[in-house]
Amino acid sequence: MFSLEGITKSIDRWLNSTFHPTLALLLEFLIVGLCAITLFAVLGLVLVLMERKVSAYMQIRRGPNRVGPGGSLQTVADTIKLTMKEGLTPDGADKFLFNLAPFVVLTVAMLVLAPIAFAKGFQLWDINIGVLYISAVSSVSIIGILMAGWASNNKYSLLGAMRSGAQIVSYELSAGLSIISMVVLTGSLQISDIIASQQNGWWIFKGHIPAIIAFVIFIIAVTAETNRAPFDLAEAESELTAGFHTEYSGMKFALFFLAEYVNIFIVCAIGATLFFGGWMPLHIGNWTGFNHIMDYIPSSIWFLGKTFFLIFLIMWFRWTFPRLRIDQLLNLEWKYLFPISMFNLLLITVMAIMGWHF
Amino acid sequence: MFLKKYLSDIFSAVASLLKGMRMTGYYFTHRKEIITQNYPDNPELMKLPERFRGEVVMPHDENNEHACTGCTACELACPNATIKIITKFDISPDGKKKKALDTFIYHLELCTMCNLCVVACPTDAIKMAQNFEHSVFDRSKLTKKLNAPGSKIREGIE
Amino acid sequence: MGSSSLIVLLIAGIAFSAGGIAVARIFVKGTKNPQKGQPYECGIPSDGTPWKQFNVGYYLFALVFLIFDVELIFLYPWAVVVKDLGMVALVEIIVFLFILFMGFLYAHKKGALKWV
Amino acid sequence: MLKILNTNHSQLTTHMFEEVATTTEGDLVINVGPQHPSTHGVLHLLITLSGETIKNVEPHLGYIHRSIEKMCESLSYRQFIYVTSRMDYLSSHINNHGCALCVEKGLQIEITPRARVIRVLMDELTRLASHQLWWGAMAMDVGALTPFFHAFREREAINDIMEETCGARLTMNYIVPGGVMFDLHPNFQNRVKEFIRFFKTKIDEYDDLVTGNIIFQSRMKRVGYLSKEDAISYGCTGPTARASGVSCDIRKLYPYEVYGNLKFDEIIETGGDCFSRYLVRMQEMRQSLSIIEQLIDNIPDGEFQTKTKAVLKLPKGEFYSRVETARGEFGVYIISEGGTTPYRIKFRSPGFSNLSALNHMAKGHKIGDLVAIMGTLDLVIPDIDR
Amino acid sequence: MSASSVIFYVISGFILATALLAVTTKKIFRSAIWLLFSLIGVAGLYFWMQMEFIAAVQIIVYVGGIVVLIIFSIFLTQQSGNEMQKPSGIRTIFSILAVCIGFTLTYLLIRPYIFTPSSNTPMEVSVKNIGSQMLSTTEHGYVLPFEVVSILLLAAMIGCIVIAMKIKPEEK
Amino acid sequence: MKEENQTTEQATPFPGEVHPTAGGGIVLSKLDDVINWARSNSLWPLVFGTSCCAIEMMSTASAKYDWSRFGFEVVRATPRQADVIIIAGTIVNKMAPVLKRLYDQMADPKYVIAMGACATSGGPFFYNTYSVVKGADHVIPVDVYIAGCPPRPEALLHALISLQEKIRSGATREQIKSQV
Amino acid sequence: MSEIPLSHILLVSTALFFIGMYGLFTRRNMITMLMSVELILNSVNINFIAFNKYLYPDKLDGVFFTVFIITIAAAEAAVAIAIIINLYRSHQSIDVEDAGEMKF
Ligand code: SF4
Ligand code: SF4
Ligand code: SF4
Repeated sequence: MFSLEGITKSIDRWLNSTFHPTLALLLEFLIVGLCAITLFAVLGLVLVLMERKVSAYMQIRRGPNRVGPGGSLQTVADTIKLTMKEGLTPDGADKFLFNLAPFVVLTVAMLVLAPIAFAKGFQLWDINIGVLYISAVSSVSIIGILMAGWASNNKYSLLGAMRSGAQIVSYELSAGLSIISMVVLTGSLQISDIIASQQNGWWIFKGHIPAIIAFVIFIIAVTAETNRAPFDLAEAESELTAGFHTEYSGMKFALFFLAEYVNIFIVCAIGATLFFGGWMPLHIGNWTGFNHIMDYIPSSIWFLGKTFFLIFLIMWFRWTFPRLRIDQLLNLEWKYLFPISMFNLLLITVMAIMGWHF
Repeated sequence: MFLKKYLSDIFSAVASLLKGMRMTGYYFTHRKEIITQNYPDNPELMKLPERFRGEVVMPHDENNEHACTGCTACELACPNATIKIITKFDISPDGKKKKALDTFIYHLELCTMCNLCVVACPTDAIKMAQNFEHSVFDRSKLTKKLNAPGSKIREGIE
Repeated sequence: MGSSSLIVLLIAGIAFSAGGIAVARIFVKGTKNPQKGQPYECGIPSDGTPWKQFNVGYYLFALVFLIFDVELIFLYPWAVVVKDLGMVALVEIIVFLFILFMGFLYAHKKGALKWV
Repeated sequence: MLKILNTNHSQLTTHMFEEVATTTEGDLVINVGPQHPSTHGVLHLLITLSGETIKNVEPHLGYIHRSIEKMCESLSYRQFIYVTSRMDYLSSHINNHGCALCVEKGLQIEITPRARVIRVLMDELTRLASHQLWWGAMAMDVGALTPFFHAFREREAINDIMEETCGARLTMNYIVPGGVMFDLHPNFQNRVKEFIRFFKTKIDEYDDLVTGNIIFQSRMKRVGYLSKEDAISYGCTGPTARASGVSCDIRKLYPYEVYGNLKFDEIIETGGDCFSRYLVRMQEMRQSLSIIEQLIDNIPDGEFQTKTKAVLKLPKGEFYSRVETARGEFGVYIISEGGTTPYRIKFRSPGFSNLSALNHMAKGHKIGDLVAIMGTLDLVIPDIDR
Repeated sequence: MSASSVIFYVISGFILATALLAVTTKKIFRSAIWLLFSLIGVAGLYFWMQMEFIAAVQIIVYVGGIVVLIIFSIFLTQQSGNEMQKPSGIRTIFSILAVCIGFTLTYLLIRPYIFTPSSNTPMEVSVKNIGSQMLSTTEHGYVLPFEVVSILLLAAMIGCIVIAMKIKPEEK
Repeated sequence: MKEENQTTEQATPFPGEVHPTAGGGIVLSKLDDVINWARSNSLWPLVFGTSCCAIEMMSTASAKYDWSRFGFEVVRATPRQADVIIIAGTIVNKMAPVLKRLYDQMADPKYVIAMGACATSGGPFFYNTYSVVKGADHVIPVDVYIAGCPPRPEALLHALISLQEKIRSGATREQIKSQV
Repeated sequence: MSEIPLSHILLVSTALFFIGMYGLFTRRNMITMLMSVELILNSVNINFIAFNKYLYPDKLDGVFFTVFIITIAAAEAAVAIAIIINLYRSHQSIDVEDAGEMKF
């Protein structure tokens, strides 16, 4: 059976047997780095294409279909074009910070990849504070956005950056609270433990209604945190032209764009891990036969399937809803999401202590 | 009371959002609703109505004859001087001088397809054609001469 | 592969962005003109700089957020052990959250969470 | 009388002083437009912001001033009509209609019943198309992108019908003094009926997708309030005024063509906010549908054009006519010296007055609201600049 | 020198360099960004010491909270594009002197002291341990501070709101 | 009133003029092909509609014509990220500097399509008006002209396809004009 | 990490402390002074963690102290910024020299 774990193991073994240990380690690093970069690029390409196709079908049109078979090369063309486009820096900008901002945003997105379990045994670093690490590191990207907005020396950028600052900051709370309420159930922050705790069923099923509430709040909050519509105030087209990246062009803009999509992937991966069991196949209690059949589907497929389902959900939101206004957005968080998620946390705690979940 | 309103607010809000999502979800799953025409790919599907006004043409028959007398009625009718008619004097066989069309200059880049010239023409010498693929790289290519080289007026048209 | 993956990913991230930008730098020759470097503002010359004092309506949210953010970091260790400790932890956290919720209500009452 | 004038005047001046914004430290002056996705063309707004709150909006015009009024002075009475399609291009047909009415008034010609019905039918189709586009663009302004495409699907259906009969999709130039340019296409009746059937199902989808949406409603409600008095004093017309409770439908008040014999309602809402304006337009679509339904089976036979002279000459005098476009009252005022071209033409365009209320409405709101308000005003800038 | 110590020196250098930039840069926004990097560097140092929890807390609170708040307040109170006025020369000199003397003194104090690394079996710094000790009511438990912190936070929040909203009504 | 012919022949280069050549001779021609292919298939237009033609441009974006099939649907509101300006509508004297500025602010490579009679030559406003620019190419260099008032959405698609071909061939603006 | 002696870490934290002090001395702007204070607090945190790690690895008290210091730093920053903003509103300046009389 196809398994990523086996492949990594065999590569590791081969490297260690052929080379000097230090060299082998370095080579391993190199391979990991290259893989991460490739993953990034591929994710960007696939997600952008997916977004365009999804939007097209919802809008009763066809979407890209002329570049490559079925339009599959559309995003490749876009990427090459963006790379080959002049990346300008406005004269009045704070040049250093202006050019630093895309680095920050992209590097942060890259760092968050570390603890994500892509498949059984395929994880870069099973850090013991897993989800906390992710919510910590991803909060750095807001600084990149503020930096970009301020350094551009453009009023639209500044407004967009400020909006996105307030927004990301606020929604971190309810995202954090819904993560915590799942942690109450799992009893661990470590990604592998979280997945292992869903051996006999995913939390969204095991956790009754509170888990579903937590999931809804989570998905709303991460939509807001990734600056996606209906919370895309930071780049609200019809208000602020392009928001904080108004002045960015070419590759620098592409990096923002890419980071946005990778961030979506990451938050959806976290959602899939917390609520849908990551790479864990669909197991129901002790129906061993059924569970066995499910095990035949490779774990990476499970993981990607769940993640892409969540991504699709977020895209669905985007192509359906109007955008909120900034005060409504903050209202939603402070009046509804935050108190509800606090209350929900207590509910889940009681449930966990009483052992009312399956 | 407050709680009840709070909760019912949330439920009605979520319900309205789900309604919208059902709509887009319906279109997402029903490919037959797609109405895209695929313009350059299947030209046979593209039927333009016969009245569509794409450009002014001067029909010529198989003898390379047109019906324009050079009366300049169209030139006068045109609101933005798209048409310039240059006339000449033909010597008819019986020796009489007769005004005739020399060149019918048509500035496609100025034309607004308003149909006034066609209405004004007493002899129906010009009509609107359906061709719309007018993109060019050089704007001077849009200035056209409508009467074919060597063409002359059809017999019997006054 | 442990914590060294952080370093690898850090370098990969920087290399990726730097590589992309460098390619554009090297191969693409843009033209220069005096208007290109000016800020874009819908095609009208920008008047004044955005780098001046600016009324941020959101800073109160940020203040309140900071407090709750700190609260969150106490919740993480709590959440991990709550199942083992049982009722004690529940009581403790109810007290904790209750006190903070008071603050939240106060902020609400004072209108700090309203848009200014 | 004098007293009333005086008080009014003083009110006006204090009002005007209020309008003058005081820019203080911490305010940001931003240009929105002329090239901006939400200005629907080339409106230039100079916005003074305090944080995100709008302190003042100053519209700057002239970015699409094409001097159409001046141009009309050198065009003949037949020719000038077509230029007016380029003013409010979304209701180009109704514009042409207004001009033709004015010319016919001057010429004192009666047009045939068939032509009247055809004109009204086309007017209402245009109004539908215009409102559909407004609906899509409005939804796009507040951030929902899908409605735009759904609106254009229906609009394309209307465009196809138009194209079949008039020969063009947007700037039809179908009305000529004395009637219409061509007779109806034989397919016209069937296709319109089919369209009505199709659109009736779709307009309910509009409600599902946008009207009922909680986000949309909260973006619209209590935003951009315009009181009845203000609507009158700013000279607003059309859906903008009707949403504030002003009855101003020219079709009802000064019926032209066959509107007097038709059964339809003037939609009046009293909310005065963006959502009322939205609702007025949504209901107007249904009203237009009912007008079309009433007429489509009762198109009288006969000539579609009265014979007119080849060169039209209006007698010396002044002529005014008005029609109800999708945006409000459109007036045409012609001064003739008796020649073949007008001496002076003045258009009263609905957009101009509606735009003047923008500052009043937008003050104190957020940028996002400004976009929503402009969306519900349904501005067409060339109509304002001319 | 092993890779680990190289990393330590790199991180330390990064922290000190960015901290130095943070206190000397003329543009206040840049100064905040340098501070941010310095704080991230400290978080990196915690990672290096395998105190992942503390590192994450550092990032969440400092980077996600305090620096953002500082940036907001910069926008609110500064002409963020202007350069800050330079401190007077004498002041700079005296500050440098004072700082150098202070540093040397402390250095001299630290240097002779010999730290004996403990040989006790180390306790794993996992969140679980932290949590159970934090919530335990025994002698080494931190449940009292834990509850007191909530009161502190409450006080801070009320304080903030009272202070920050004080002038609001007059302004309008 | 015949000056429009002289100005089109005018050879003075515009300050922002670009030649869509990639690599500047460093890269191999094969790579050049790839780059031109990418550029041609990823033309992101700038939101620039001034009047009636803009409605037809919107129609082109709409479901029936759907320019996303070619990858044009990523309409950018800021010139920094756009590749092509579709001048949809009349350019009047007051708008001309704005158009120039927007064009100048675009990142290279950049292309221009003049849509409709107005942008091509002033169209209905060629005579009798005092305020209309007689063709956008008096302000910025134009690559493709579309006649029509307004052109059908298909006509705009046709123009975009022509522009794609032009970019793919890698020829400069002058070369294309002198060919054909 | 074992080959780095504890004194090196202490050195780093001392240096950080004095950099913060330098900022505190030279800056006249309240926000920058607040930033310097944050640096100082951080240097303290480093010490706590290092001591905990090197000298008392069987205990967690250093960790707790750090967490509480971070908490207090956050509360302090929030209050300080509220004060700064308030001060700015009344004085239009946040220079410490201008804020001599803090009588509220
Ligand atoms: S269609 Fe109109 S603009 Fe074109 S040539 Fe005829 S009259 Fe002139
Ligand atoms: S085309 Fe018709 S109107 Fe024009 S000159 Fe010829 S005959 Fe006369
Ligand atoms: S070409 Fe015609 S449709 Fe286009 S902008 Fe000009 S007048 Fe309007």
